[in-house]
Amino acid sequence: MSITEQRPIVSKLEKQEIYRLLAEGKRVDGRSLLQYRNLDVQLDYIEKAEGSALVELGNTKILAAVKVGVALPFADTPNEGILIVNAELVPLASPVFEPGPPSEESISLARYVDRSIRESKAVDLSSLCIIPGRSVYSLYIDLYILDYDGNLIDASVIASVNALGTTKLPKYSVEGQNIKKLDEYFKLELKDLPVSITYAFFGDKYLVDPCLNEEYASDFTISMTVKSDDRFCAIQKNGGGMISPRGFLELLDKSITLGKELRRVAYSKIAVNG
Amino acid sequence: MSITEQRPIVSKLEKQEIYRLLAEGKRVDGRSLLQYRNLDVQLDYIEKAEGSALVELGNTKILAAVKVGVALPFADTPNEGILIVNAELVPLASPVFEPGPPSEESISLARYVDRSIRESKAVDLSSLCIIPGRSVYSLYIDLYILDYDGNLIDASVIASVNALGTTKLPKYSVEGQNIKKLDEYFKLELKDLPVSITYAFFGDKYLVDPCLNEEYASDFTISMTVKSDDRFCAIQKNGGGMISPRGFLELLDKSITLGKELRRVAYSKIAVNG
Amino acid sequence: MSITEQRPIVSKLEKQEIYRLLAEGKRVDGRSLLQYRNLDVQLDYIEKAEGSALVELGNTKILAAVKVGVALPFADTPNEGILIVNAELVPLASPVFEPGPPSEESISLARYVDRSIRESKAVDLSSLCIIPGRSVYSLYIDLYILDYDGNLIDASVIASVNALGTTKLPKYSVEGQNIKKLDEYFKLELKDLPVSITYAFFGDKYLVDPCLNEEYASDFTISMTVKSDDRFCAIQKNGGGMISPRGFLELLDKSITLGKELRRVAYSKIAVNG
Amino acid sequence: MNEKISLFKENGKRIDDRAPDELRPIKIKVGVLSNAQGSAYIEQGKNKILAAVYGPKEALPKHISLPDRCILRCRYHMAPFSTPERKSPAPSRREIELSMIIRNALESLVMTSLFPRTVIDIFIEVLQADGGTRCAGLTAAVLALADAGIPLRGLTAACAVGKADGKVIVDLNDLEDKYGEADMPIAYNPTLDGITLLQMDGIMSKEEIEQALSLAITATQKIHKIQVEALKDRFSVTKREV
Amino acid sequence: MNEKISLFKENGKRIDDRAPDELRPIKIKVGVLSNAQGSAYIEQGKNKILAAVYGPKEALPKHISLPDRCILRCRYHMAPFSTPERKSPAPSRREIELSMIIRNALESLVMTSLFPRTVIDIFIEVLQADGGTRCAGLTAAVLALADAGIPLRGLTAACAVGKADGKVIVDLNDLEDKYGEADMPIAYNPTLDGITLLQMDGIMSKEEIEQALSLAITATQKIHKIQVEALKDRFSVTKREV
Amino acid sequence: MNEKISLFKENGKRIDDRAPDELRPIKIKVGVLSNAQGSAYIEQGKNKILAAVYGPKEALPKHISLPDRCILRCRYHMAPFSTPERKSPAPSRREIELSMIIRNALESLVMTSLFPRTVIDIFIEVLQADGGTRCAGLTAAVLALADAGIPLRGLTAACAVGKADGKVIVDLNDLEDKYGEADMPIAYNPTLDGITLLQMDGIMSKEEIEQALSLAITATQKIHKIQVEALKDRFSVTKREV
Repeated sequence: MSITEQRPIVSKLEKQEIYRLLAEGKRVDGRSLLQYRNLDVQLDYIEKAEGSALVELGNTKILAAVKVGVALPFADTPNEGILIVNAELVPLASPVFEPGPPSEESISLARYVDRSIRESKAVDLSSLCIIPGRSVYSLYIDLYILDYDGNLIDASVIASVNALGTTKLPKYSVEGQNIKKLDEYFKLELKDLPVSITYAFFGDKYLVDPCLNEEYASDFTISMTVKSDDRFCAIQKNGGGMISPRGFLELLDKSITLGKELRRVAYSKIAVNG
Repeated sequence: MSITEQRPIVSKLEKQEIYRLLAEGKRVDGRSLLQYRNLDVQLDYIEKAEGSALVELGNTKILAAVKVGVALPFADTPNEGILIVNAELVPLASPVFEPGPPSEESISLARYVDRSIRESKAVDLSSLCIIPGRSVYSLYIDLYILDYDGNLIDASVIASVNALGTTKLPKYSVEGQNIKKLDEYFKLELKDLPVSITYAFFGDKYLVDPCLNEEYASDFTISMTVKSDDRFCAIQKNGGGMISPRGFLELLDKSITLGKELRRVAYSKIAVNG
Repeated sequence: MSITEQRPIVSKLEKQEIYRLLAEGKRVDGRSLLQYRNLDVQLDYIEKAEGSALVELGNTKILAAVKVGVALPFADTPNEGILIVNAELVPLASPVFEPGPPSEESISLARYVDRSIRESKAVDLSSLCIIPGRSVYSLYIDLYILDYDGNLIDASVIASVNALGTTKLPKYSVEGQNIKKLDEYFKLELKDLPVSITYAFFGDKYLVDPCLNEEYASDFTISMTVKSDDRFCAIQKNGGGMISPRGFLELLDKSITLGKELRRVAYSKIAVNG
Repeated sequence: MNEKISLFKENGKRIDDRAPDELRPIKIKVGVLSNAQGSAYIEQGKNKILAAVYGPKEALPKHISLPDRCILRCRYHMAPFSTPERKSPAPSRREIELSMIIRNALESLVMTSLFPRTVIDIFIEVLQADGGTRCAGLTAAVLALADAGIPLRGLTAACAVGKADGKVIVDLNDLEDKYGEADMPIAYNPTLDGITLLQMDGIMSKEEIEQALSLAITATQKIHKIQVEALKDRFSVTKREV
Repeated sequence: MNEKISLFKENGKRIDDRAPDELRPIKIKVGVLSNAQGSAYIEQGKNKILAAVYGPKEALPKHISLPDRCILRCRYHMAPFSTPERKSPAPSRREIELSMIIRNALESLVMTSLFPRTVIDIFIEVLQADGGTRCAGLTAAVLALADAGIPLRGLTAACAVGKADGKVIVDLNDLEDKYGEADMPIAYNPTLDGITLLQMDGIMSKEEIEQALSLAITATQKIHKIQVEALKDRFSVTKREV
Repeated sequence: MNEKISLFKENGKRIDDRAPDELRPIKIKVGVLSNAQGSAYIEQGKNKILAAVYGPKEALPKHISLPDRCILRCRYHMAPFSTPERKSPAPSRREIELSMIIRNALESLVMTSLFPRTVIDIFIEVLQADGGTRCAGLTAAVLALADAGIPLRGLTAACAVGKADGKVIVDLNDLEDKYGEADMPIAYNPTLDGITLLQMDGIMSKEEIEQALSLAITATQKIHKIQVEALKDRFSVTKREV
């Protein structure tokens, strides 16, 4: 059962302040409406994982790591590698995260990131086949939210793509139906650099990259993932409220522009091929 | 832990009324004591399942569907197909059904239906073997309670048998130890048409096919499944209270008589062989 | 989440009495500080298990049974049998045990017993290989706590080792990569007879083999498992409080002495080889 | 996945003979269950979906309640036999996400402030799935709410739009969902001119999204009319019964 | 399953040398655990079963309590080592059903209205299983209740009857349960002439059921006597201890 | 397991070039998270571990609270990517045991009687594991408690000692843990001269345990100094910020 969430109360004063500033095109932390917070990316944070990145977007801090394995392919895609995204909202990150099985928030976050990567074809899954129908690479992307100050979606997409961009896969030699792990590695090629742009709405006003208080005070958010070719590969409205069709269409152009900019900043440390 | 159930309170007045009428051999909905409610059977309700039936017994509405698969047989029955019965008391059917893992009621219901089908040998499991010890058909009967107005057991047996009676199985060709699905189907043969007769007891009085209020007001129920040859293949007393040995024996003849009648009405739409 | 336990309140009077007696070197049940309760061992209590023992240590009653199976070995130990220890604190043993998944107490108990057996090499796992990398014996030791009056650890180690000492394994003949169960059995050889000695601490005083009230009244316990050659193979402090390094070292000699004695009493009914 | 399957015929029709902007046949019936306060049944193509509403009722345990409005609980669930392969009845990650997405779409529709400290339960059971189940389920759930007499801000209808074989299409069936290029489920409230549910996966350009959105609005307006008819039927039946 | 195994010897005796109407050896001891308010241990054939009772005690959380009587909680559980193959300790569907069936049989036995708002916990642990565990477990649970000093409407004893190789038999062992034609567990209270537990699976005609029921009543009356003896033993031991 | 791997080089150094009594490089930072009341990060060898503290706060539901002191809740958890093979995020039996063992070590450190009826939550997340994680995690958790301003009876530092290739060593790395003869994690509070956590597995003689304990006390005293420095750094940073 999905149940109406009980948001921590943002003090009336704080909320009023957010709205008052918004009316003037300003924000509590001094940013402009369409400005992202400071972004810091640290690659290969977990040396023992095949790929990893620690991303800080303001005070939001997310660690993404990629574990590579070998698995049986799914029956309907015998020639494709397996990609799984999992997100853990660990309780040390926030008083609202609780230990236990994945919450609907963490499931929805993981599934959005999964779609952003899978649909953008950032990873060419057909290049991850070792023996068709029998042995393929499996990439497990684990997102670990370490500090929570809003906009998990955009930060998670950035962390995941950076982690993939650092991923090295072991080579295998094939002998008949058996494979043997070699002591050589190859770099995973990224075919696209998707970025997600998240808007928080307050009545008919909106801003990007909401911090936690802005998220709590907002009516709803809309996230859009843009590919390198300016096409879209994932969109999701989260939370109640409604948006007019015209209001929605307006975001498409904005997202293309903001996406270009964010992509440049977010992926400056990883190379792209393909 | 099984825990004393908290039955929704049937108003004192309603309960008194049930007892008062019972003393006169009457019931709240005008039926006689040994009369079933109106029964409606709709076959092949779920076109995408291999077999299905929607059964309405008064306001009780149950959908049974059969999914056919191929599985490894159990180690101790290498030549037999697999039959599994599952019952879902979905929360849209009643305010007393809750989402979550199967309750003891749903488990007990599924197990009673399983016994009724398995012990009556309505399905010849040995005819469902493709390669002994390796590949057998698996029949998954899912019972979906959609509207709950008492007597789930009898309605579930009827729904399951009707669903089985409409079931078509894909043919497989065997090549050595491998099988290949063909584009041909064959009809599952039913070897018996078991029906369950459920009695609700009020002191030393009883009636059949209790509606929900009668069920709540009663001391306990007894269900008996009768085969086409008038022998019994499943019996179960549900709920507290006690019955005298003589009182119990009295039910056997009644069940044989009622069973004949119900079988005729319940299975008029499916053919029987064997 | 591990959470500060809510110990049943030992009445103030009882606690005072335990401390008062302790100051005089005495105990509530008349034992001396380093004296174990009466120990009774009954072998082969569960005829249908491959090995079993019922142990009573005062009012603490524990049944250990060994089930033998054949399994795939773990990938990193292809030539070794599998040993698994599980402990059930069944609710009939105590009002503080609840039905449900294993509690941290039962997990910690099972893991301590596992370490005591595994590290002492009482069972030579490499003798339990049938076909390397393919078929090995699996020994499942289930500990069933039937009555709970303190010191589960020592009683569980004694019950497990006795159960192993009675264990008979079916022989298998190997034909290529397949095995066939024969109607012959062989006795599991024990290579060591580990015993655990548990101390309960009250300030700087301590006693061995605490009964339940002593356990509840104590600050913490320390358990030490001693091998037949007087070396240690498992130690664990349980509960809050702290012990001085000197206080801890003092226990080592005591455990060696007490261990010899307890080993003699505890394992008098099973033979040892190797 | 995404192997080359042609989703359009030579005559420009889709595999089930529809035009790109053509809805599948829709059949809706309101008030189909006896225990639920409100209920509705929808068939859209081969989709068969039931929705039921219980409440408003006291929210228990109390700590889940809100002092100023009622809360919603929503479960979107697929029957084990609703899909080609039998589905475990335990909720999948997808079902958990869709339960949330549908609840979100209903939050602004229900006049929640009329019923403080209460809860409304919304159950959607997919009996047979044929693409677009979250949208058809939402369309039915809105009617179940109306049937339960819960005050709503208009009616919301939902429909997926998307892209297949390079063409923008409406109301994707199972195959178009699986083998097409994009799927964009949308819920739209014509009374308030508001989109309450919006997801997209697959690849679409800005222009394609604009075109798809326009198709979606037309489609949901059509479904909205069918919703109104179904409510009228329910109402007239009640009258007849009285 | 049901492969042809002969369950009768040439001399008309069953595979364990019993006559068709002969019980297995039964050993019962009451008051075997130190922590439980009441307890009993039963051996019937190779069955080894413990039962324990805690309560009546305050029912928590309060919403499970009843204002006019005490509620029962019952767990029938099999030890992992009780069966030929190791059984997972998590409760199986069978154990969940039997916990309910046994609780149902005890509901009318306990004078529940004496203890409103309380709960009585009944735990049955099957240490070794040899056919007929639900009946032997219930026989022991009744004694554990008596041992706990809980007022009962008489004693209930339970025993399975059934059919093997075409003959109606009493107190089925493991093999007769597995390879026989029918199994009918029955609990009977001779004081009240009432059947409190009754299940059947397998195939029996009306006449066979009549015959089996008659065997069951005789058998449970015998077990009832053993129950009474076991209670007396417990009582006299207590006296001796005093 | 325990196959012959040499853990010492010919020059008497360990495989990572340390002397038997030499700690791995340790880096500690206090106050690294923005939401937690207190937090700390530790690197010890390749271990990377975060600890965070929330509370004291009201203990809910009330029945878990204690009238005379605060209770502790502790979760030791390993990230799925922290180990060579991906680990399921569900807590393993090992993690459940270590959560308890670490909580036990903190019970006597926190002045719990100052905060009756409250709860303090302690979270330890192992981001990368390299042997000795429970000790390093505890070392960090103590600092997170101090960072949260919770009154403590001194600081506790923890370190494993053990035996490899017949030699007693300190601060075992992953390989020494896996292929060595014994592992003995110890937490020691030098202020109170008290051991608060002590486990051992593997085989050691009495003399070896004595020697190992002596190494552990020296090691934890060194770590204690690093803890104090880290707290000073945190304090001076705060001052600078003010």
